[in-house]
Amino acid sequence: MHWRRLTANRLSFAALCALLVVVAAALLAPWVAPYDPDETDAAAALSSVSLHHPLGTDLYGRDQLSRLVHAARVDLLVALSATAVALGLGSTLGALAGYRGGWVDQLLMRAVDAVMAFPAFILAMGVTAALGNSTANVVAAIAITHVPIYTRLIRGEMLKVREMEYAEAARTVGNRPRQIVLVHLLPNCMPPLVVQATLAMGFAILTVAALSFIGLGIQPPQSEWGQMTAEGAGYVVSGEWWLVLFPGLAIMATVLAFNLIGDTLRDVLDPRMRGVR
Amino acid sequence: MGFGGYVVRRLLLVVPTLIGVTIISFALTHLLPGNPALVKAGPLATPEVVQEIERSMGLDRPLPVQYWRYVSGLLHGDLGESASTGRPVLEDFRQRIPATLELTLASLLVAVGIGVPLGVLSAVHRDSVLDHVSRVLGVGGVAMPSFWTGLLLLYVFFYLLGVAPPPLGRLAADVTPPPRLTGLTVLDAALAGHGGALLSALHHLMLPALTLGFAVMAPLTRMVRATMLEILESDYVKAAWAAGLPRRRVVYGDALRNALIPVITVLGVIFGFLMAGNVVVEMVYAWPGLGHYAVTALVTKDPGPIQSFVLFVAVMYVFVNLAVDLLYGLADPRIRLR
Amino acid sequence: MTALLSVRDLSVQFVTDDGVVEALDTVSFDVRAGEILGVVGESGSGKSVTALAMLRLIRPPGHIVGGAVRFDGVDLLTVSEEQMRAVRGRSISMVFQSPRTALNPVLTVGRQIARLFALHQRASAPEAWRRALEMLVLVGIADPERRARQYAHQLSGGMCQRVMIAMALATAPRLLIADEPTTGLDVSIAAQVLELLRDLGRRTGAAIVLITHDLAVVAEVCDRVTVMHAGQLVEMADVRTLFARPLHPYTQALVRSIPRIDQDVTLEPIPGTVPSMLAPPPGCRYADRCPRVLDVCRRARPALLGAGPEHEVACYAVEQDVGVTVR
Amino acid sequence: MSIDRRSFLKLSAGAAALGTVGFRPVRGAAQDKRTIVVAWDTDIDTLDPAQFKAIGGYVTIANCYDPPIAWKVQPIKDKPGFALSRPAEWDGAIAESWVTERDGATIVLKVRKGVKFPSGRPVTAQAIKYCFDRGLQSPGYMRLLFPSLIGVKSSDQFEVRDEDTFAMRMERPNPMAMDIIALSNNAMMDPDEVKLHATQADPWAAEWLKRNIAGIGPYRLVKNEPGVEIVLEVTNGYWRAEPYFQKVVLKFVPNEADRVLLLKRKAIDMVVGRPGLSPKNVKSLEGEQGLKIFNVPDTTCHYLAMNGKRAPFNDVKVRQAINYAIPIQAIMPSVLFGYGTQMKSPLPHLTPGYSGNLSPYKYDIEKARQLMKEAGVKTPIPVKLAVRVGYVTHEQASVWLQRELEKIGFKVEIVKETDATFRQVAIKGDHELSIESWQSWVNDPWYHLNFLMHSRSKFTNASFYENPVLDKIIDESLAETNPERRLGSARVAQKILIDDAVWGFLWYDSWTRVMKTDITGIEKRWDTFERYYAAKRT
Repeated sequence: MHWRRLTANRLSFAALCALLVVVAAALLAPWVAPYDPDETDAAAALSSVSLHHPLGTDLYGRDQLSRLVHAARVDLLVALSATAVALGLGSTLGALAGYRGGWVDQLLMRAVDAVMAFPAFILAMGVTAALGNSTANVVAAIAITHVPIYTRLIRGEMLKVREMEYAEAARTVGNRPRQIVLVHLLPNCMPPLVVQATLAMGFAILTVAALSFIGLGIQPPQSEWGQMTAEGAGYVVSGEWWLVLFPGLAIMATVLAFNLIGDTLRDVLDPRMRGVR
Repeated sequence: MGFGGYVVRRLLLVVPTLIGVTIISFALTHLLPGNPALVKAGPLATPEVVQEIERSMGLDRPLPVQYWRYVSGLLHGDLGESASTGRPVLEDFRQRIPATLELTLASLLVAVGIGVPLGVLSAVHRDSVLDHVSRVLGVGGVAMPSFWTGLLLLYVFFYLLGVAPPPLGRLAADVTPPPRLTGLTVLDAALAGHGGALLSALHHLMLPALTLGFAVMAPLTRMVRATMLEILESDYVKAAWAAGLPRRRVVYGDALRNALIPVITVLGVIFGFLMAGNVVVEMVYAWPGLGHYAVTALVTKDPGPIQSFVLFVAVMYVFVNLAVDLLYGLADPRIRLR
Repeated sequence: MTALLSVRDLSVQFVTDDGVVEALDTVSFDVRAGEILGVVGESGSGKSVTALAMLRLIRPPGHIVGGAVRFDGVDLLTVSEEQMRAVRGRSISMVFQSPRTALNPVLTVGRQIARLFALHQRASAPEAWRRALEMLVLVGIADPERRARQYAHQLSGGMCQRVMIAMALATAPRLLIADEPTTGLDVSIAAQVLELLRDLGRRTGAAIVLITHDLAVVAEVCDRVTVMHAGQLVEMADVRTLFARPLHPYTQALVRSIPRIDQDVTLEPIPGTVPSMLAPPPGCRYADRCPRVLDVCRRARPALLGAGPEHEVACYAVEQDVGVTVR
Repeated sequence: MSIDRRSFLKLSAGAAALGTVGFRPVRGAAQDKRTIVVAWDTDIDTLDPAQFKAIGGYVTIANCYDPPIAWKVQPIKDKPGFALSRPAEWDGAIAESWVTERDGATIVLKVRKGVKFPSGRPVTAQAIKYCFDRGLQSPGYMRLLFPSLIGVKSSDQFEVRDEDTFAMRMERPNPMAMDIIALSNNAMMDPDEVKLHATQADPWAAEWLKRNIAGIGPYRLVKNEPGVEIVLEVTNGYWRAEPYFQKVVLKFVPNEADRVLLLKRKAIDMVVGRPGLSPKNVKSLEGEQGLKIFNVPDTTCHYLAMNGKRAPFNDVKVRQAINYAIPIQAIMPSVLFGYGTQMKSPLPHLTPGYSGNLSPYKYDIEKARQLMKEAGVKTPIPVKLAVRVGYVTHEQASVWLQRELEKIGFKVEIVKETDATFRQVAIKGDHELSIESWQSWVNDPWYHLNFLMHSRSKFTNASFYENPVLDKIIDESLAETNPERRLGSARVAQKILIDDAVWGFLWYDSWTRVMKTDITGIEKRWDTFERYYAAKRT
């Protein structure tokens, strides 16, 4: 029933298709891309959109379409792994805090407050600068800023669920704490988690783009949308509009898709909202 | 326990967070590769000179000692020195905070001025064209990297149409700045009655505030829409309507008043987005605020400004959230008169 | 005796993602001046929808798809919103089920009453405040000056309900609709509220439509009763007749399920649950649960026919054994 | 407070309108002609003449302090309104004239009559001595240059002969001496003014001089708001005629795209700084109506430093292979867009003694592979190529290099480092490959090679090249006064360095400034810092 609801709304259906296209492009990059993304060609440098190069070429004569497709892989990988790390770490911490309570809860919550005290991007900026901007560090930087969101979310759900009788009943039947958490509590926390993760994916891609703009993005030759947009932005003034337009659109479409799907998922999965439908 | 107790408790809670924040900001800059002493000494300095500077900066002492030196320095307003401007960081902050504050407030005004009505109207006219457009617009706003929107707006309004001013800071070159009272040029100009300066300040604020405001509008619009939807279904709205109050007064009076209260909470989150967006928007519009100052410090690995900027943002964020909680308490009688 | 308000073939539908919910199916009844009419049925039988429809408070995705609500000779379903506003809260007003959530949390109780006087009777602010305090006294709230300046969360459930009643009766309406006014309250407070309603009804001459699922409340307070099942009106009679000689199988089942102190009767729960009104089958919606179901019951909807003085019922089985007269 | 819908909409519409109202554009027309507005992306970090500093500091000093002697500039034939320094040509500044004794080992300066410091005190020989002493003793650049380059080790080599005669005694005659004296670091300060602010811990008032100017020059610093702008105004009572521009406004514009937009809209007169505009943007502004480009070759060398101390770069065959793999034919057009000259020798092509025909290297991937095979190095060789953040041309060149080096067996990772980190890692010798750049203020082959190729120059010999034969040639030639011998041995040194492939040859960039057509009188001196004294608006 959720599936139908998800596709019923025209907007979220379009978003779903957009996302599928991006994911497909990322997975099948080598076969979809017409050229080798790193193939330089001085003669074809900075040539505009043409049949030969549907999205034009950059300063080194590299085909933008191929780079865009390969970059999709990097961006999705970064977003996915950052969210996965944040989700994993955040949930375990949240579950621990929620379930254990007492000083463990207090300690974790104060740490979370401290990290949450920094606007996400500012912290990511600091961490990337400190650790250097290799791909792994960028993922770590984004993950760190997202951990608190999941920790609080899971802790909140955990406290709510723990109070419910059935958790009590499960405990009396003799299930071990970890077993209770996995079997009984986590499935219940699934809806908000999925919604939050989807929205976070979009946010992660934006953060990488912003980091690239201030020079802390992912290292060349790894092409990444944010970096391509940041570099392309400089060429708008000198007339090469295609260098910034297409990567910018790619970011916007993907982040838009993640946000819209996140929104619809929230409507679909969150019972409270369903009534209002 | 009353409202006073609530305030005191919230204040006490802030202390551990602030300590955590100083630890994180200290750790961050300590991890920075590159030796700040060398930056100070310059490329051709001999190793002895570098050591001498390291000792004077206390970089050779154990970490806890350095942390304590750093914190006690903070309490005395010693935020270290900036390598790029050669001035104490505190002086740079005092010069630049008003610029960032003015941009942040203007963007907040834009976000609230456009975001709230959009949220309300799309709730009232649920699933109408307006509802879908505002949703896509809001989500689109968040989805577009702000440097992209910034450059786009600049390219169109400044370069093509010539309607917007050149990205040269906060005032036109030929306008004498008003006497500096608050540091917020718009306010100072208004207070000093400088018509020309006020117009120029607003004109320069136009694009940056739009870019930043637009980027943070989505969470606000979505929150207002969700709350408004919920309230429109509530019993007291039905009761007010049943009691004969005109539909419009019910929606834009009773319902809206109640919907605006939770909006206050989202302002805390939005402040975070604004501080983050500041960095990028200031770069694009050459806005002499803290954002750009921090990025230059990051690029030149200058610990003083980075530590202070990250700390400043965190402290502001903590106090803004505190202010938001208190404001929320004041606005909602259910909390005020526990 | 002309009816104060007469509802004819009122039908309401809700358009949802999963299909059309037929919440009301051609409901007809009259409300006479000064009487207390009970509307009873299990939850989800459309009682509240009827109340809201009478005041035209149905909002999308709900729509009033048919019928008429005649008041003072005028069909309220066709008048303009302005005219409707002159009726709501002045001639017909409503009291809701959960008192605390039906009061605006950010306005003081006093102001919420006072503004009705300002709205409906152009009273000045001090005049409106004074009359609000009067109403608080009328509904039995002590120390009105202090209470008026307080907010809903500072009052008890019972007191909130009294404030609601004060608001409803502020402009001396001729009809008061009370949607489950006592459900949220504990027994002793509920009794006081019902007593207050009946007393104010008698004093102001206002007719009261009391919506409840509690037959005991109906027996004690109402003059006449209509029984609703799954959006259909199945039986209507004065209260004594209904309890003495219930004709419709559903009403009989309802009456049998009342715990009696004077007799030891075995309680029989009504089989099955209230059917979903999502694209319901034609005919009588009690068919699946009715012991006396006939083929015709499933095909067509039984009309509401007279089965005695002050007694109407919509049931083919009853038609056969009692020979009802067509009104 | 319940507001009905119409007023509510008005309120919100009002707020929105505030944001997008189309004010009458406040054009720059109101700017008066005698003010020049330029844009760059640097702040003043320090104004102490002796210290190393950012471009912002150097340019401000160059316009606010007069040195004893300045580089003479000659108008350029085919570029009306522009002027350029020629090797070994100087003008008098604070010193009216100069003579040499002991055939060049001593330089005597005659102080110009009637020149006064802003405080009104006259400029005397004692003042000149104080400034040179300060340069020699306070921590900074001159403390290194005086002893290592022209053999001035103690302050008593600076003599005050009388009120207005100052002499500098060197151990041996040195052709670089005059250029050293002309450096903007030797800014003439008012000693009494400086002593006012000296303290026990800071004898040379370094702290005060960081933010203040104590000398005499065509302009004085009236406003320094980091991140906003620097404003210079003309000094009254200057010993030369008043400059055309009464006011110089140096606007801080961090984003290069903005600087291009400002030029296109003529909102500013010129873009300056290092590099101010990347070649790509300069190219896109060619032929732009209302703008003109002043482009003249410069002596800044951009090269691929190969760390001779680390395998496999200690093998000359590998270094030669890399030189054959450099895609210079692609880099020149698509990175420099013609605003630069291909590098054919470690010496800049404008430096006396340059020989451009010694280098055999050109793009020949097969020869490169052949050399790599001869070197017998096991491939793939993982290597890091370090590049500095903000050096647009270096970042772009590194991508081209990466592509080609991977064809001859390297696995290249491009590492972007900030200035500070880059310099620190380089000095520690941890760079394998890095794109370096160097600008010799003194346009002399041996000044250049001493810093870049001599084994003792730990900090600036980026390839850690150690060749005792070359060291000896440099040491001998540093003080060589006979021009033929001096330039002859330069050819020998270049031959050694080219055959040893110490550098991966890239390019010498050119000094380019884009400005409005009505700006003229722009001069380019050896230190590349703009002096606005001679600039005019026609």
